[in-house]
Amino acid sequence: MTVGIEYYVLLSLALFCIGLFGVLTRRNALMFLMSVELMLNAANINLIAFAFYHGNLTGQVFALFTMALAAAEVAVGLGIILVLYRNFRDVDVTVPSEMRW
Amino acid sequence: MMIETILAVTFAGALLTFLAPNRIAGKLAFAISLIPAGLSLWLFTAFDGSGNALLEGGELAFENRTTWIELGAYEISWYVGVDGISLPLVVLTTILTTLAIMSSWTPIDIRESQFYGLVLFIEANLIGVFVALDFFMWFIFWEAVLIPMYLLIGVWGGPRRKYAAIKFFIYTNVASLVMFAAFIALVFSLDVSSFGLPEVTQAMLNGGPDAFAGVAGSTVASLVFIAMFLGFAVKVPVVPFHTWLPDAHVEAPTPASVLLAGVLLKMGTYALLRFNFTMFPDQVETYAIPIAVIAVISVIYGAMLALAQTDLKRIVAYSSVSSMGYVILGLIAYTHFGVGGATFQMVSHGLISGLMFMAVGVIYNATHTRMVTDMSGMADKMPIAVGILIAGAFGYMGLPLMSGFAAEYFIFFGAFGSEVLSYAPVFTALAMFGIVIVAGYLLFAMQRTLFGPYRLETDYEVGRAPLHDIAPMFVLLGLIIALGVAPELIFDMILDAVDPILEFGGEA
Amino acid sequence: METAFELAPAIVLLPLAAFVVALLFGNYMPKKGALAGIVATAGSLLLSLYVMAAVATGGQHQETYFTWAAGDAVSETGVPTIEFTFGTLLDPLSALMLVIVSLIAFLVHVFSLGYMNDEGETGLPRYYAELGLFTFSMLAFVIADNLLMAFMFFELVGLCSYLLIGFWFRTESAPSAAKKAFLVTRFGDYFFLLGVVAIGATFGTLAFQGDGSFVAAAGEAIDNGETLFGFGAETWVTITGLLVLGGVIGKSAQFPLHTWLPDAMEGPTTVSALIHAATMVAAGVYLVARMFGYYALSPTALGIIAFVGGFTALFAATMGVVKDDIKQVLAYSTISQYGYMMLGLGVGGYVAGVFHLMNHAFFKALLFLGAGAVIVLMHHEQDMWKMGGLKDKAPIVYYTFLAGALALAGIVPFSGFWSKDEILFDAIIVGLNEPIFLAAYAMGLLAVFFTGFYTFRMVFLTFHGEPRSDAARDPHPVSWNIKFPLLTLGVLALVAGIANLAPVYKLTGLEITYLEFWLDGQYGGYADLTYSAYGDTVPFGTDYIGSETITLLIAAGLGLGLAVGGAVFAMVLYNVPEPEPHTENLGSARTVLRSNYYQDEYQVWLAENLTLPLARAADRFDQTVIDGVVNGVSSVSLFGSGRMKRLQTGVVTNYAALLIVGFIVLLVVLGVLGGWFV
Amino acid sequence: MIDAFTLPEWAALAPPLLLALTALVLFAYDSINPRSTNRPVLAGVAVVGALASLVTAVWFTLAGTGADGPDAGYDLWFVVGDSVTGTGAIDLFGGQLVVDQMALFFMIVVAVVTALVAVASYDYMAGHAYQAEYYSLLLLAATGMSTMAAANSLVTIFIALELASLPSYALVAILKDNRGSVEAGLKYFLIGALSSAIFVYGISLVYGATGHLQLEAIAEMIATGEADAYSGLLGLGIVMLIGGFAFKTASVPFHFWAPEAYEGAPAPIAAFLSSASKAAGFVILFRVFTTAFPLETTTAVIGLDWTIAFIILAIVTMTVGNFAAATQQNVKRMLAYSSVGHAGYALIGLAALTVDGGELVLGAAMMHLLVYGFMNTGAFLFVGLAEYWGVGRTFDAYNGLAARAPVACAALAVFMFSLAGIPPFGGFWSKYFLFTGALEAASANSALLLVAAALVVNSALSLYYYSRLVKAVWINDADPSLDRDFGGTPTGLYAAILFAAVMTVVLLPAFGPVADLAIDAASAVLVS
Repeated sequence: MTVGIEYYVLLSLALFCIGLFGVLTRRNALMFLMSVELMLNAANINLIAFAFYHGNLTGQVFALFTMALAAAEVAVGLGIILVLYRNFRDVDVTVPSEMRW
Repeated sequence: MMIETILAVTFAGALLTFLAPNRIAGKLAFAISLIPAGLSLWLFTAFDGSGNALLEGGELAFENRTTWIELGAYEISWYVGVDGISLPLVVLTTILTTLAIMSSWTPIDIRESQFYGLVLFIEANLIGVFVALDFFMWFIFWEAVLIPMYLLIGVWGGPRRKYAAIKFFIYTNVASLVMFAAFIALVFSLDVSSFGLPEVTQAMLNGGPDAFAGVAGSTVASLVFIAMFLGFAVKVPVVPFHTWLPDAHVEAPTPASVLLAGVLLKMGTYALLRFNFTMFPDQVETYAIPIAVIAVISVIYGAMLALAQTDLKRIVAYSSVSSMGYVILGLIAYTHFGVGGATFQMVSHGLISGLMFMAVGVIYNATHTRMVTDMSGMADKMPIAVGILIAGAFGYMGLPLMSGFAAEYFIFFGAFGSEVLSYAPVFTALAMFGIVIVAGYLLFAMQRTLFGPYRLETDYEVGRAPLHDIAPMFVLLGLIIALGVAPELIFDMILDAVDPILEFGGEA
Repeated sequence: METAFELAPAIVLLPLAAFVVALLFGNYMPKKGALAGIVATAGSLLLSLYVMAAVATGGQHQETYFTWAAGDAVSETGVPTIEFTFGTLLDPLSALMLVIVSLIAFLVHVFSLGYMNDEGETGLPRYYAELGLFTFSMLAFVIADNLLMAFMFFELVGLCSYLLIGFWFRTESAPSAAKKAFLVTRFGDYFFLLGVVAIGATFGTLAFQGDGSFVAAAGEAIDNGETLFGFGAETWVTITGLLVLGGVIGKSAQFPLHTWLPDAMEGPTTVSALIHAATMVAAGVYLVARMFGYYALSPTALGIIAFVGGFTALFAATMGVVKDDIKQVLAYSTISQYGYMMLGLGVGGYVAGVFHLMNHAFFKALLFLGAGAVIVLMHHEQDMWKMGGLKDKAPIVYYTFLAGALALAGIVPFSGFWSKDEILFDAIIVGLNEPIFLAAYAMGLLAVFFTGFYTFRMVFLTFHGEPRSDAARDPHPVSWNIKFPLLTLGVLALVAGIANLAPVYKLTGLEITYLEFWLDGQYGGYADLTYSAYGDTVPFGTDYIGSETITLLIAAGLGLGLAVGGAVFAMVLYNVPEPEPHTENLGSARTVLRSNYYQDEYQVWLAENLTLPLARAADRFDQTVIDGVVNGVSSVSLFGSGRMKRLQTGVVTNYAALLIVGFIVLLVVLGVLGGWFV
Repeated sequence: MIDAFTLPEWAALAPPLLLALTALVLFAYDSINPRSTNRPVLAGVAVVGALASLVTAVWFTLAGTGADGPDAGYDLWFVVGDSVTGTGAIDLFGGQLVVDQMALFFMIVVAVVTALVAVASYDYMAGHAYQAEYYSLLLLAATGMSTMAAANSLVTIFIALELASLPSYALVAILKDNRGSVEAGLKYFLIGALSSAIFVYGISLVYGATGHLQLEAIAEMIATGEADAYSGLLGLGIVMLIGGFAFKTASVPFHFWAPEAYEGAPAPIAAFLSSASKAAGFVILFRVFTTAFPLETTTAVIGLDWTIAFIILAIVTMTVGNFAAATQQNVKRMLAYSSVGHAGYALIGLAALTVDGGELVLGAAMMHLLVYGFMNTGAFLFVGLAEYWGVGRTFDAYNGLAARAPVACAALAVFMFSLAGIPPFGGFWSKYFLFTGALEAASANSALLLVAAALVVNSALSLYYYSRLVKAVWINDADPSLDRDFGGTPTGLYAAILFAAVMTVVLLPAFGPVADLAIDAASAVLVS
């Protein structure tokens, strides 16, 4: 027996929203980054599920790409967070707010 | 190709002057400006056009047309030519610029090369405005005039120059935007495949616009007419869109004022004549009364404002508003003498206001004040300059045998017998009262500043003005009197170009 | 004969040349340009006489020199086009006026040698240039063959008077007076110009003479009972006629626009002479005479002219009574005398009006030049109370001045008597037919008494009695260039009456009313511009007390009697060694008269307490409301901008939140529109 | 005529490939010789690479590569595909990439901007460490953008987009010890990450709805109505895609990163992002919505005309951008907001699409992005010049600069007035064509009248702050108290600025060809 596609979608949607919630509430840059990763993976779940559903592999392949890019993104992100810490002695994303208006 | 030559020479001259060292910039610019002046005079003598540039049967002089950009269904072209309306204005522009340059040798003492470069740049674009027969060419020149004028006022102007410059720039630009949008909408609702003004005009006259975006054709025409009128009204300017003018004039350096009052204001009235009053005969009839009211208000209200001023330049500035009111009256009269007189007034007022600003400028150079209250008895110290100022003032008052009278008489005569405008005699009588008020404030101002025992509040030694300040004014005075004694010099060609407008417009 | 007419333009252009010469080279010339002026005006005079002779031998001439402007303009009467031209119209009237103007101008130039040069004035080239321009403008106005040309030079005359009245521009008063003169007359000219425009737009022509003239067209229109600009033809003629009359009232200093003239005394006395006798002020009346045919079409217009004239005559005369400044007295006398001319023309007395115009030109020029002489004698003292006893010291001045005075007062046989008497006669006979005109007549008649009085008050105070100041005790000598003009004019003042001895003719039947014949075109002239032609049009009938002769005698008797009465009264009061300022006894009436019935006051009030505040209010409105709106727009958008950029708080979490919110809003909007949530 | 020698089809990708190659060369150089600050070589290589890419792109365009019909009949020696009939759009790798006129057009834009930026950086980055990294990152980002122009599948689009973004984050933050730069980098990165997450999720939904990622395939599924069942899913996916693009093009509400990123980043990078990156964002936006979601069929499925979304976005974006820019005190920030506003203008290109036609307005948007590539880059580079001279960042600090550098300031005036869209500069044409397009579409959908009105109002407002900058440099007098001693005249910056200025002016009279090209390109993608 197979699980209906809608459950996958709901799962990914839930994951996406959790990630979104994290983005909006967490002030720590790393947590922010992780939340984004959650959202990306929510997309991956979708892709794989739909690939299965549509019976073609495009989605699964794309999911692989997404993971790779996510990794790259994290790498750049961590780099930026490092210099952030070096300059602001903190990784709180709300601290750097000199430029506004 | 003659027109292209003039434009090219002037633009090149502007660039050259911009790069020239400050020392020689003034003289160089003057020398250069003699070329377009000479060439335009040659145009004037060689002119063989007939009829109106925009209307059937109009034969243009020095016409030239080549496609520029083809855009889907529409064609934008380089299209120049002159008729009896634009040619006098071209000559006015070139001559006035030459004289303005000479008159700025004394007052302009910083960043000369930039100054004269910009002046020549303005001249080129002004010529372009008057010779362009494709909407886009016309609009590009029209807008390109504003930038250098903005800088002229802003850099070389008086104490409040920044405010005045930005106000002038934004105000007139916004107006152009409105007008531009309206015209584009019009073209889309017409069945034409070109932005050539003649094509658009003819399309307007046979049939007019179709419905556009669910708006009926006639409504489109009316809306466009109103929008364009407002757009040009700012430039003219007519009350209540005039407030940028006094500020700009008062702050602008003398030569800028000369060009501003002399030619830039004429752009507005010229455009009104070319667009609103050539393309929209029906709307002209419909909105005759409101426009006439605006005209009368401009005349009287402007004159009243001038009466209240104590700054000589402000006085002349407001009286320009008043004089432009006459032009509107002449246009809306929609008779040969009315429209022809309006065109004549454009030239005449260009010369006279130019003269007045130069004279005031000369006095300012010597006294460093323009306040009526700060001086008296100037006639004692600088008799020649004052003499010319008096002459100019009487020209402004419409003294017979000077161009001002001819213009005003034509306008009044044309307006009185207007058939498009109901109650024409009443409007004429009301507007005509301006000639009394103008005499009032000019005579008051002259009595206080020029006559009586000599007195000057600012501590400057007033001596006679140098020749190169006086000479341009003599030239202008000569032209003013020449046109006053023999208006036919240009009035014939003007009427020749005006006639088709009324014919096609159906002089009701 | 033709040559005379071909030379006519030279009459006008000579003074213009003098203007140019004096302006450019005056400083380098002996007499600072005076000679140029004298030569030019002398030339004009000779040519004018030549033209007069030509007309006298049956010639008349109308020629268009060049077209000022022409174009399509459908007139109310259907003429499709109109031409504005410069041209000459030489007929008896203009020929006569040419002679008068050029003669007076010539004499004034000569007199100026003594009055200006010898007194070491500065700025003489300017003076003579302006005199030349003045003469030029007036002559051109006189020969004008159409209304527009007339208006143009009418205006130029105004300009010249402005320049000359303000000749001494370093003083406070002269420029102010000049300004006033120009403004007030300009106010009149506003109506004139409106009239010109209206007539042009109505009839499509502005010519004075011929079938193509607006007079003829108007006549036709009235006959055909056309409607012009929504009015009946005659009403419209009246309206336009009155509009033109506005200019006349301004220039000829008729009530209520007379206020500029007394102030105009700020100018050099020679200028006053020119202005009052032959140019500026005369221009108005001449214009009425020029287009008399047009006014003749409208009884209303004529009536108004007559009443304005009659009233002004009396009104000004009363004010003349209390003046102490010799020139002031003359000024008011001028106003009064032009009132007479208007009265004459108004009652259809075309010949009488022109006759008085001529005589007045002579004796008023004489009086002013005489006054000028007196001022020279008195070392530039003008107050009559400081004079006295000059008669023995300067007999020539005295006797010529006396001649002028007698003419002015209208004492037989001096010229003034004949013309004034004729005017009053014409007035009474019309009045007997249409009683309302009796009022105008009465005013004119009453004015005669005052005229006699103030004239001789002036004479006695100036020349008789004991000298009342050192200046009066040893006067500054005057030279030939002052005496010569005085003598010439003195003679004319005495004999000019011979030109038209209408009473004598009526009594004796001798055919000696030359001026009437002259103006009636019996020697030469255009049929439509003759006295009889006008007579046919003028709508007034006449009546007599008993017979014409009786009426004539009564009228003459009354006039003369009152004049003499006034003179005698003045003699009694003032012809004593130490005259008292008797006018003091007039009490409050005197204050009213001294302050000219507060005419200046209310006009000044109109200018300064009404117009200026109004202008300032307008200015304030402009600065606050209209400009306020303009600036308001910009400040509002800038305020909006200030709010807008606050969105950017700088905290990245807020950005994320706003971003999501915005995104969701977009999503919801589209979702609802697309109906995805169902 | 010589029978033209024909290159293999993949060669059509030469422009991005050349950029990538250059990037790798620079990497290699850096790994061989780390810490090298041999600016001439590094910058030289970068410039050469960018120019090479530019030249090939231009050449292909002229050669009619990717075009079809008689337009392609240019008789050039080297061509890709057939020189006579034209090749039509060249599909590569099973339609994952496509090279057509639009692709080439935007490759040109990207290459031009890259070249300008590289030239300018020669002076600007003087004295900084990591020269080689800087240039190679620059070129990698450029590669990404250039590829975006050709991407024809959501996969390639996403990859190219990330390839463009990741180096950009690093570039913005490259001034490691400058708090501003770092803050800018952080914000840019965080918002970017968030947006790309949304974007990918959108992709996944579209994939779910259609089962395809290749654009034509998606279009086909929609057309054949097999996606009807998932209208909500598809709609949601489309909106999320819009979100991703909105981030790249700095459109509201995804624009928040832009002001800070541009303000904090090194001026050349700001120029690069605001011109090239924006253009790249728009090209995929155009491609996806014209190719994958043709108006008619998509409307049938999702139940509304997606242009409405862009109408809203366009109006809001241009309004927010211009209003926020009006009262800025910091010049760079003003330019940043103005670039948001311009994104709003360019959005009209999609907002005014109609079922039948719209190539005019789409072409207009493309022209605008090209002209913008010159005038906006120039403006930012002028700011770079000012920073190089160490004059402050505010308007007041710019007072009286014209006295010191009239030529550069003249160029600045050109940029400002051109950005404001008034004659006689190139900006006038593109803005006018956008306006025209809006009006034309208005006859079909009168909501466009609103857009046109908004365009007019915003232009009027923008005039104010643009002329304010001109006023500062030309009219105001420098504060005499501070006597600045500027360094010399940086040739690189000057060259870049002047070139941009000249192009901005020249594009007024010479606008015809550009217009033709853009409109051809637009019509090509619209019919496909």
